[in-house]
Amino acid sequence: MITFLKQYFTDIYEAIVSLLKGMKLTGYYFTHHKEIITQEYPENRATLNLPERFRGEVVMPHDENNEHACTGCSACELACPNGTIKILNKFEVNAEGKKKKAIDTFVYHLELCTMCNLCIVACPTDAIKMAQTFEHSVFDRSLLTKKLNQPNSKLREGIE
Amino acid sequence: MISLENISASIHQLLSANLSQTAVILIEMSIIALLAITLFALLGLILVFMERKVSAWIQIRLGPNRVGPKGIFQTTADTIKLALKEGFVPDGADKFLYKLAPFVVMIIAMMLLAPIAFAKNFAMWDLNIGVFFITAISSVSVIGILMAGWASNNQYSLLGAMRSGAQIISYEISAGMAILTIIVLTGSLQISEIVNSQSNGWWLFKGHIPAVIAFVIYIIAVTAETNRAPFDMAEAESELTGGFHTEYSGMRFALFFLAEYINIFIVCAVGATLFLGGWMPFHIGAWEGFNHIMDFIPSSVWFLGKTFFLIFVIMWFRWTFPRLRIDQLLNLEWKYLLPISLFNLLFMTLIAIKGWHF
Amino acid sequence: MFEQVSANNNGELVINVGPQHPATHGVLHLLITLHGETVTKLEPNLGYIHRSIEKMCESLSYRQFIYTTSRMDYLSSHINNHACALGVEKAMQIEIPERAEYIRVLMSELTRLASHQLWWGAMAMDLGALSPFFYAFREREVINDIMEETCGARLTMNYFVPGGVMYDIHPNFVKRVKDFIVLFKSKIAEYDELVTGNVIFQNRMKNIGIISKEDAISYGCTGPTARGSGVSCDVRKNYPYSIYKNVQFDEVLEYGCDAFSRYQVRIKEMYQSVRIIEQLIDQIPEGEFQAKTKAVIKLPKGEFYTRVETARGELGVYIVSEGGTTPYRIKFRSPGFSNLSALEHMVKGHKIGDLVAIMGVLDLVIPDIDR
Amino acid sequence: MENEELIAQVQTRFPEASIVLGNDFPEVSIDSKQLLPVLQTLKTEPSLAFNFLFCETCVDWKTHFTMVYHLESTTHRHNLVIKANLDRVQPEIETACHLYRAAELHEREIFDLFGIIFTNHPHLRRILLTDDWVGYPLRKDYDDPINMIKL
Amino acid sequence: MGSGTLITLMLAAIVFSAGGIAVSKILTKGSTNLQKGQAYECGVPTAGSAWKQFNVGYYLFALIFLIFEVEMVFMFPWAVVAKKVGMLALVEILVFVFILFMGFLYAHKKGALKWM
Amino acid sequence: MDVKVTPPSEPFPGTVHPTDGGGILLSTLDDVINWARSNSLWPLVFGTSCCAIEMMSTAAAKYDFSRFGFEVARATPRQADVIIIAGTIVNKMAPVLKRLFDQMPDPKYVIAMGACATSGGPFFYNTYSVVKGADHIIPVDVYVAGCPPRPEALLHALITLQEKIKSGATRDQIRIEMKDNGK
Repeated sequence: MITFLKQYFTDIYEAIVSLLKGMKLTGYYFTHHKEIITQEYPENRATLNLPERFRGEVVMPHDENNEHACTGCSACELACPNGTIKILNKFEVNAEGKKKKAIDTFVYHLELCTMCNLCIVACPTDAIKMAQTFEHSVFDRSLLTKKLNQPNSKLREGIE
Repeated sequence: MISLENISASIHQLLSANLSQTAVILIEMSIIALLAITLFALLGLILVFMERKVSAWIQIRLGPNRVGPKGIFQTTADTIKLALKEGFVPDGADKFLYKLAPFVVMIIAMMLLAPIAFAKNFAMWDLNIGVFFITAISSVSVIGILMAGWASNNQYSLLGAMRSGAQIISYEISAGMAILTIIVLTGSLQISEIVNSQSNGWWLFKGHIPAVIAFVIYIIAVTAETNRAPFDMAEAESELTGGFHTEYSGMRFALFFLAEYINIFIVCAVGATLFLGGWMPFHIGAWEGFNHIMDFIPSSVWFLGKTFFLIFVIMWFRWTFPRLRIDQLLNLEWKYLLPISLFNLLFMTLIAIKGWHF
Repeated sequence: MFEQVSANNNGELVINVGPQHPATHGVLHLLITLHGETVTKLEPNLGYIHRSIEKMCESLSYRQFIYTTSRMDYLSSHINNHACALGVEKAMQIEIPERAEYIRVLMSELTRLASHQLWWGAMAMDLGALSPFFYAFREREVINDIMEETCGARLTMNYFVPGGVMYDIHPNFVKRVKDFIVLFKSKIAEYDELVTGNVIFQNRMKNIGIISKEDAISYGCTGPTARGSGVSCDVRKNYPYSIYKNVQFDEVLEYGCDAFSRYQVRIKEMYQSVRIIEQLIDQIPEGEFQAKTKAVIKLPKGEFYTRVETARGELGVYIVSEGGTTPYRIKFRSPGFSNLSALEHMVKGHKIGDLVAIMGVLDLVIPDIDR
Repeated sequence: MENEELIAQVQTRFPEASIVLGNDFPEVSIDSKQLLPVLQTLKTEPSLAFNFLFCETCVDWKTHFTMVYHLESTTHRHNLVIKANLDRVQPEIETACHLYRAAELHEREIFDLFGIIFTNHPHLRRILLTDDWVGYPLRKDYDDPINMIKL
Repeated sequence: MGSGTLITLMLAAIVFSAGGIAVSKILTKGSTNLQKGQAYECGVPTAGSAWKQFNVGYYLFALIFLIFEVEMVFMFPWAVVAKKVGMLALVEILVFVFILFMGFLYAHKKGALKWM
Repeated sequence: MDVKVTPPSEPFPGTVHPTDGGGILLSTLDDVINWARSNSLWPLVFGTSCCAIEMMSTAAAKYDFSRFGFEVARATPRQADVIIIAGTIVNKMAPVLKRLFDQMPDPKYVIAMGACATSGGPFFYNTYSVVKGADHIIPVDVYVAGCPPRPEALLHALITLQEKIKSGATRDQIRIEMKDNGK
């Protein structure tokens, strides 16, 4: 009987101690507001810096002359695992009168894209890269299908 | 000095001077009804907001802060949203009971407000068996929960209702025992008298160890009785999805939600009254100056302060502990709380009779 | 769909747990029969996230198929990618630069830590304690930031490629990992304070979900689930791959056979992961991060089986090649699938609350099970 | 036990089986009717003690199916692959789930995706796909023009 | 005032709840579909109704604790006068609690306090 | 192929209307209602795969969507306002999702999170069991791309949804408006 009672009260004591330990920890966080790690997203938009390797969406950089580096070789289209990229080519006649394949439309399905980076790796001319944008919310998913080459853009000189 | 007591007395005088007795009673009743509804809504808003902020700070985050300054209109938005959400009755449900259940829970919660002394000499109805009234009426709320769970015709609801039935009934006992230990000391069931008996010190301090034990048991038991984590068997989100109110939506769900928080307020108010001296200010023996300063703080502030402290403790429990299993919960009751509270009561009786308390 | 379930009259309830249930961590569907509140029968029903990855992989090239495996067991995406990359490399007999090996193991162990932290938080949440979830995510976010800086993504990295890794580690990587280790060591004591030592938690975890050593082997359990029953099954120890044979670490074994042992295995594994990271972080050799490979990978004809240790157990990748650019058949032996089969054995005779606790400690990732 | 030794020992026990050393494990090809006795021997024989079925799958070779069982011994740490060819028209094989409990779910999955009948299986039903699904998707001749968009 | 307060509060509760529900009825428009009214059980159709015989153990449990509850009610009047009556009250309650405790032990031994 | 292009740098939705206490000053009842609804979106606990982890990250302390009054995640659709479809929807899951959506009381909103829920994403081609976009089953209000989207992207989607609710526009109205703007 004595041992039973002893056990009984030791159990209670240990239980209460273990519970108080937990309460001490949560109580500590309750009273120490400097531990709060929340980043307030829409308010911190100006200061939000994402790592430069973050893969947000595929973009095609254009320089000030509205020129890009995409030759329309379709390497990215082949590398893409799930058909995110479609390249529509056209034939341009260049100065020497030769017909040359050039890009007409670089279709990019952002709604399909999984940001796996395989197209960027595959691109021989570094014409596309990953941008750090992430605010892709839309009301209609057709808006997520994008044309990456800007209107009337041209292939930069010296890129084959 | 302006106090709730003076205001109510002057209103009464003003009315009785000009009107007949029936009219006075009618007007006073409608004032009470209005006050009760306002208090009810206000308490709900404040407590829900408090819960969200407490949880946020414990969980190292900010909590609601975008709706209104510092987020104080967050719960208002929630209430309006819930009120304007479609409330519908499942096809398979027992329509009458399903609709009745939130009313039962609400009526119980509202009636429990009656005997509570919010300030010095200020209670809606200071009846002479106040504590007994609270014990008796609060057990009825389990019927509302059982009704809701059964009428929903949903197996999760049914399980939740069964659990909460067993849980509330059993924890009622130890809560009652804890209350009894104080009744033995005061020799009265009237709330005003219980508070008055603590004018020279709170029972928590005057009643030696048994009072402290009773206080701890009371807090544990009422946490269970109000279905709060770690005893939230009836809802048990990760087990029973929503427990007894799985099928409730819109305003009816809001009523359950509100009643839950009002119940917390009530049990904490009773705890504060019994153990922490209700609206009595905090006094330390012979420190006259200190005691005088304490007297300056209005009695309602004292009462609300103590109550909200207890509410905070219960919230603290919730955000710290994992949930018990249903059989462990009942084990805790009949293996630990019930025997201890029984012996504690006997011990306290001995102390009271011998006059060993302060 | 199920064997005939009759609404019998002996007070038994037949309840669906899942597919949308907070405790199933996704879309697992369990049909449980309750007597009172005791589970007498449990039947898993899978396929609510069966995405036919195996069929899909048959039409993807060897470079492409790796990324789908990140979506299988997304909590150990690096380790999944590692298994596939290893399989391709073994078949092609590519020598991987040592730097890449170091980076891979470091990343794998960081992933394991992140996965175990998420498990810890989610399990506590299943048991009704909500705050541990937030504390666990605080540390996990630090790992996520490190990953994001180097790999460019937070969850589904696609960083391991056949022949090495996609790009070199970020210059800050070593420093940030070291900082993280310091932080983590100071915080893991909180885990014990808040959960492990808690009397409610211990009572809920001990003596439930018991599975003996023999049963665990027979059910094909691996990972912490089996190691909690004393089965030595750590692939990193038994069949060391990459540079695990050069690293000092212990295989954590517990002999309690119950849910609490499995819990302890996972907690102790976190310490072992930290130990591995500490050994490697200062010794990343200089050199290439990727071996030269052909643009188009063609595997020789044959069958290749690769096994790695993910956070949940043994992942096997069985590649059948016909010599083409795409695999002829791929089978993923996922750890969760076998661990799930032992669930009924563990749960029978326990309460609903125990079911939730046992599932929490099994750490099921449903897309990993359904594939 | 080293692979050569293992092969020799298995060969003496099952003279009719053909054993080759594959890329990873020794591979034993047996007749599908012999599966259960072979597994029984492999599991109970103390020097072999293959008590852990870590992977079970099927490969559709267009002309026939091949069931593949990956076995491991947790005491001796050696591995073995059992292969059994099945007829494509009426694929049937004895279940292994009474020897290895792990096989139960694996076999249900194989039934679901390949349509192989496991005799004596306690509840052979679809597990991943809905009950009204037509066809067995991992077969090579499976075609679903509605759900499957070919790239 | 007296019991009138109680009736007032009851009415207040009814007005409050009914008012809320009425407002939501007036201001919201719902939609109907075939599945909306069915019982929610994790998103799959339920296996039968919840209204069937369930375990008698639940009732047993409730009954036993109900008995305790009634006993506790008997103790309230005693508690009020305990201090005045003195030692006799202690002896009386000892007897009372002893019998209660015996009953409790009996119920425990019979396994009535075991949750199903 | 008809290719649509998003106009560059649309105004950020979160900054269009100041949210601070605007509700009490609004004049019409509709505005109050929309204000309340937009600020009290209780999500249904619904996640099928990877995106669910990012959803949990959004709930966790660092991103903390409770700032928007979003944290009251309900396990039952009866009390939820918004489903965040976090993860792939397969054919077997489709009736379940439909049922969950049907069982939600009005008003109800849907956010399709990630590539899988938007369009099938990585499992668009060569799979026999994946639904190619959750909008084949239930109407979706806001799509957010990414695999999985960052927590900030989910918050952005949430703010976008709030803007939509505040404007009171229906899906059809938005579609017409977009057509008018030539988008």
